[in-house]
Amino acid sequence: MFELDRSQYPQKKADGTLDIDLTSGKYLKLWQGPQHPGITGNMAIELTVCGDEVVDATTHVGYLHRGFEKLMERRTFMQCFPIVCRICVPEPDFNEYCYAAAVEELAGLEIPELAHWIRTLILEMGRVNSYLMYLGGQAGAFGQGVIGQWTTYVRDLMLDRFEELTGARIYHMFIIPGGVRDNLPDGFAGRMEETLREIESVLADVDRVMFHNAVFKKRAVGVGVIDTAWLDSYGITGPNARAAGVAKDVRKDQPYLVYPELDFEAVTGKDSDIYTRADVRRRDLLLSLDLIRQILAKMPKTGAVMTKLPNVLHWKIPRGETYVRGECSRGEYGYYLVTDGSGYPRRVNVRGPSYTHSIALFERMVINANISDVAALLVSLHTYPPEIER
Amino acid sequence: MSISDVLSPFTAWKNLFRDPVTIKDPLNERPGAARYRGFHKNDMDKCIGCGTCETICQNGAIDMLPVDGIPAVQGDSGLRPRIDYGRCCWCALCVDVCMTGSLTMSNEYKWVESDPDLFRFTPGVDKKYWDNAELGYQRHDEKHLMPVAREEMPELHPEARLDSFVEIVHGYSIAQAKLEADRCVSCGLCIATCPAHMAIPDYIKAVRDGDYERGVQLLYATNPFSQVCGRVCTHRCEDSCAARHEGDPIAIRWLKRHIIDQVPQEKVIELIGKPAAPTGKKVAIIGAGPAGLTAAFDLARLGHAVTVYEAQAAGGGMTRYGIPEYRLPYDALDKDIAVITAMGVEIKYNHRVGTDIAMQQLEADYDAVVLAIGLHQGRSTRIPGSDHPQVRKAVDLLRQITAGETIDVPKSMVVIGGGNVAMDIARSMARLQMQHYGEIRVTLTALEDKAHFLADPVEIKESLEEQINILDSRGPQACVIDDNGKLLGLKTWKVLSIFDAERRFAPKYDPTDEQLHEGEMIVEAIGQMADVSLLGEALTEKLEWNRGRIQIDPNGRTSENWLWSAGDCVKGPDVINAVADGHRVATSIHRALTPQEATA
Amino acid sequence: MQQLYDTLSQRFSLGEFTRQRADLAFITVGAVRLHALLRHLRDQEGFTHLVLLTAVDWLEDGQFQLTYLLNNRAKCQDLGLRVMIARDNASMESIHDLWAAAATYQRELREMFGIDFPGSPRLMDDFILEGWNAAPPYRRDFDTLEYARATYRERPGRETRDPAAHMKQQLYGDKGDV
Amino acid sequence: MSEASIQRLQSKTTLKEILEVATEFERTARDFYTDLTPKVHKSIRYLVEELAAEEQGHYDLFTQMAARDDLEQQLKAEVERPASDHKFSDCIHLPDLGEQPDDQAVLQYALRREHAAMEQYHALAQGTEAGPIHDLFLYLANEETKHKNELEKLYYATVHSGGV
Amino acid sequence: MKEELLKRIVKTPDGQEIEIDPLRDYYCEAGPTVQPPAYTAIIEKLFNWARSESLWILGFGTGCGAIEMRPLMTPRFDAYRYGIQWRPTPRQSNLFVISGYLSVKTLKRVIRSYEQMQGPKYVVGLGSCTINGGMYWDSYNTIKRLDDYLPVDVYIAGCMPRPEALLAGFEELKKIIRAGKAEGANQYAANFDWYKANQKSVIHDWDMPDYNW
Repeated sequence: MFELDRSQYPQKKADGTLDIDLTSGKYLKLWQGPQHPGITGNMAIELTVCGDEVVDATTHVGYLHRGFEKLMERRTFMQCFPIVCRICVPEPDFNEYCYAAAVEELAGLEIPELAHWIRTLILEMGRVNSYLMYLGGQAGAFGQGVIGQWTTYVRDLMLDRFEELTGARIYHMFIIPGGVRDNLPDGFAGRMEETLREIESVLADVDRVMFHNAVFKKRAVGVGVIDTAWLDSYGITGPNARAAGVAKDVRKDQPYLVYPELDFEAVTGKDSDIYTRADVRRRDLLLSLDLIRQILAKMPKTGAVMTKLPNVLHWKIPRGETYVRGECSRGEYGYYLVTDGSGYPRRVNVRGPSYTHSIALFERMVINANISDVAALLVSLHTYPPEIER
Repeated sequence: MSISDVLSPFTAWKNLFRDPVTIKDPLNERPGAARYRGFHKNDMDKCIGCGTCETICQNGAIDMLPVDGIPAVQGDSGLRPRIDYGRCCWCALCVDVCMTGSLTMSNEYKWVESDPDLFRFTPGVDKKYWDNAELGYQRHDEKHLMPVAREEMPELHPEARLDSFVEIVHGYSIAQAKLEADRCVSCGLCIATCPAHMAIPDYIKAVRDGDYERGVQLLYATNPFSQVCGRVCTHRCEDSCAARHEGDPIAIRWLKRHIIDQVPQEKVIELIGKPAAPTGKKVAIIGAGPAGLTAAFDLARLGHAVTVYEAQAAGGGMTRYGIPEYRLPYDALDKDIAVITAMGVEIKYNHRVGTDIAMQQLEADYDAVVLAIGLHQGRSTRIPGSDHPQVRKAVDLLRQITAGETIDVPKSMVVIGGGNVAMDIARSMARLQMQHYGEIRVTLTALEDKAHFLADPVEIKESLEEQINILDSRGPQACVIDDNGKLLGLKTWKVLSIFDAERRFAPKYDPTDEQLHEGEMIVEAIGQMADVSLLGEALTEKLEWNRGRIQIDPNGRTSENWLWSAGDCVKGPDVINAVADGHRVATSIHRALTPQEATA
Repeated sequence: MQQLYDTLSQRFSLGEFTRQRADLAFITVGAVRLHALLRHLRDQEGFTHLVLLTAVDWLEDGQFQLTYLLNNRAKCQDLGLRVMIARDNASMESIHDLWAAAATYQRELREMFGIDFPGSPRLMDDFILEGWNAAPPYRRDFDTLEYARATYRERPGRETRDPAAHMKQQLYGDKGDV
Repeated sequence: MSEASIQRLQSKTTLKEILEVATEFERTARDFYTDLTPKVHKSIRYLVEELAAEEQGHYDLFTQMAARDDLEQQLKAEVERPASDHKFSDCIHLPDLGEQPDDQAVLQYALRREHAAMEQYHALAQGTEAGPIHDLFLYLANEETKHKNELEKLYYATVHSGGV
Repeated sequence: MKEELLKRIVKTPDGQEIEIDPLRDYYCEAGPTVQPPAYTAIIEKLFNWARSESLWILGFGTGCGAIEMRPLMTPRFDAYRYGIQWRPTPRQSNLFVISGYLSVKTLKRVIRSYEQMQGPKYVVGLGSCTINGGMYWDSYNTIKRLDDYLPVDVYIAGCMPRPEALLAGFEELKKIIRAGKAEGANQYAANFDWYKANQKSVIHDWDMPDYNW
């Protein structure tokens, strides 16, 4: 249903520009964003369309660029801790984890076991939130506003759990180099269980109203197929890859934190279309709910949550470099950290999965799509602009 | 796709029968969670204005500013943090790093203004509606962003030091010193407390950086007695240390010693550099103690010809003749003095002014004279029997020990006094007893109760380790002598209270609680005074006096314009104070000796 | 990983080997044969996934370090290749023909570090920045605070005091200097 | 006040006579200190001078008091003898001041004197009915107490200065 | 300047060739003007009441704070009951919520969107970043003071402010509007040159007309 063959369409020249005459009257330039309801976050796509069919697309990013990687070079290792979470708004905790883990690795710090558990818990809670947002967005891209109303509500319940645990709703700033800031509050597991049940009940509704919905199926099945041959070329990871049948999940393959002690399998799909990707995420979300239960059941209840830190005001880390990754809701999230023996990072590079997904991959797969599917396609890749440009 | 896919979405209609999830009054119904990181609070009673919050704030959101009604005092800069909510990100690192725990966060989060300039406030000073909020972010107990415990100093074991005058404290290794220096937050509150205003945070940074040569330069910029002060300074700076509020203060004294331990003496002399070109002016200094020699060092560096007259056979004053070797080895002291003499200072030992050379002679021969004679005369309690020959004064005994004179070591003895000098003599005599008899029988009695001893707590701890029998709250009544004129011991009464209701010293005794502390010797270590007999009658009459001491102006100059006085004899006993005083008179003398146009 | 290094060093001249973790190592390689090495790693050694491509500015050495981080999806191993190139007129062979996604990384490096990758698609187009007219911002010699102060206005009314200096002024500043 | 003076005071029964003796005490004390001044080292002359001034002040008070006719009735009242406490100055033994007394000796003497005076005035205040005389003795007792406290502090600071 | 903004000859579908100058031909050149209040106070009061009860927010998530808009607009916080709703286009909006930091690139779009909104229009600044640069105070790519570039009616402290804080901010804005003090659009018109100069001092590739309504 979706043509992959571009031979009959305009070709790109070696320099990447399109070999067409825009003044021929046959083509139209169409911008979506940055101020546009059909765009995910503050970014823009510049479409060249022929009729209602896209012949070329360029992703424009940088609207959210704050220069984190530069700013971190003039902040001490501890001062970087509060700013990293701002790199990805909907799922900030991966930044905190990857940064902390990279610093701990290069500084040679061992963190207490309880902190490992709490970190894992937070990352899974964040994943739940991220997927809930995605589901609302994916349905919304097809005009199904009600799903977003439901998922935003239950996401807010999870934010309440975040707030009582970390002291903030959005930017938790809880996974600190050296551990986490505190243990769980009293009665947390019980309240979490209620929240999980509420989410499950909403997900059951979502399943009926979104996934078993003729309209959604019509629009999503067979649309936006990612060819498995692209996986490496475009650096595709996470649910986008797993929906293509590739059982790659960092949590399983290169386990970190306490994932080796949890019982789960990577969620995969077969058809690699919008529907499958949505379904993989829905099932991955259910997995996260299960993992949260496992964590709360298995984790130690007491113990230290922070290791002893040197004086952070003049904390120096010997020269070295490392890369720390984790499986976030959108794929592989990683921090490349280089230290030079001073009190400041020499270089931090943040590898967000949206970087490849929303630029190279999106520009490739949107070709031949209908204008009306563009928003859904973009949402189906589950990208967050701030992690692209940082 | 099936017919169920068409029908299934209609199940959403069941929500028609659900209660809405909407929060009725979101503005009032939703307080922040117990841990919520809301708006800041600051406990004015706890805050010491160290500015560590400002240092850690990665947003540059915090300014340290003076506040009406909060003056700068020792250990509190008087500044308070003002937070710019046009910068803050509510990360609470400022709360985590706060040295006193004064800064916290409430769980309030609503603040709306039309004027953006209003978002700057000083928590705890500018009244806000959340000041009394009970909930909000607190630092987790175990989470300090720096180590709170002091790096332990390796020391001679008590068993090993009972009969030995070997220095107790070994000094930090480089690794230990780095760890200890790492704890410093460089707030600089200590500088004001140090009488010499040494650049403490800077030299601690030099330890962190391993840059000991810079460290030595920093030390010598304000203090030529680093070996001495690195060992026996009263280190009141550590009482002002921000780290003491939630842990141990930084071991400032030990770090100073560590720096000077790392650099060989020749290097030290090289680092200080050569003195200025000779000015042709001559200065005489009476007394080669810390005050005199500091003044001598400064003046020599400025190019003046300095001669120091010292009655004893070696320099250092009370630091040599008062402080036992196990606290301050003589070779450490010699190193400090050698650096000073390397600057061209001439010290005439065994020259007692007033005996070997008259004051008038000095006045005639020199452009300026500094009187830095210290407090070398011991005070007596003057209780009955205190004139017995076996009732001795601590300073005299200590001087004899240093000079290597033979002392008739008593098998048992009693010390009167609760200060460091009392501890010094008790511990020195205990060592001699151990050497001579293999057992220690020293009793120390003091008016004060243990909590109010004037001695350093470490001294008390170590004395107890060294088997000194310390009896507190005992008021001496008489030295008991038998009919044959033999000293039996000291009779004391119990001190009931030491201060009156107005916290004034006014001890009350209980005469029914009387004890006799047996001792062949009694040593009085209650206080010292200056021996000003060297001045002669004429000069004594000429000089202005102020409540028992020679009157000096703020720069140490006496009423006679050729004579300055410095150190313990005018300021009371304290090494670092003496050093500070030495600098002060040196500056004053230099200004007096230098033609006005040159200083302008 | 050591084994891999030994195998590779038979075919390529390799520099320093750093084993960071059991599943992560870095190897310094020369710029000239990098492309061939990457192709070999991708096609023969199973390092099919380009995790990231970024640069580190070693200003004091006059060099940029390019880091190519590859992942072997089957063996779950990561290999970072460090390539040192001269900082002046920095230029490097493009690898967009090996990984299409590399073009995006190379656009970013061109914009943020000023490193040229001749032949890389849309290299000169604005990527993240727009209308940028100063030095490439990720270079170490670009001072972001200075630039921000010169370009944007801060809200006035801020001032601060150093505790030690304030105490000196309040408690002992003038004494001894009378 | 010496032991002899206290006995003199005890033997009197009317306030008027007591007041006369007290005036005499203050005068002799003042003279004692004034005579002492040139004998002591210059450095501690301030101490002796201050003590003399203190006594002079009290002497002046008594002299004024005795000159007032409105006190006649009260001055005829009888008084009791005071009890002793165990304050610091009890334990400072009276020294032989000798030819050139030092600061410690002067302080010890002064403390002893102030203490005795304080006790005496306290007792006198207790023994008199409310009125100007009562107030005077209270005032004096208070003065001597304050002075004694100051002297004790000074004594501690001077003699026990070697604490460090 | 981008190619499509340059003056050029284009061929119309019927084969005619015409010259176009996009920046002149596609936009109106007239600048903004100060709108006086209604002719009687009572009518102006009524207008202000109506305006305050229909705050229509432009759906442009310029920064972090946008993430709290969704909870606000969904059942739990349900801002609709306060007369507050999202609109997808500037033409239908009268409230611009600047949700935190603004990169220079976004500032350009923000100015365009703001100028396209119908007056009277209001601006709410969310969080530290709009007040004094926030945690990006030393970033080369974000503006530090929103009020240099747009007239701001209300600031809400926080990083980021919670939905409840936003609601409190909107309530405050309503009060200001009802009091007739929300004069941002007129302020913008009155000080147009000042705002324009500030905007152009940071937007280096100014490739749009000075006023984009």
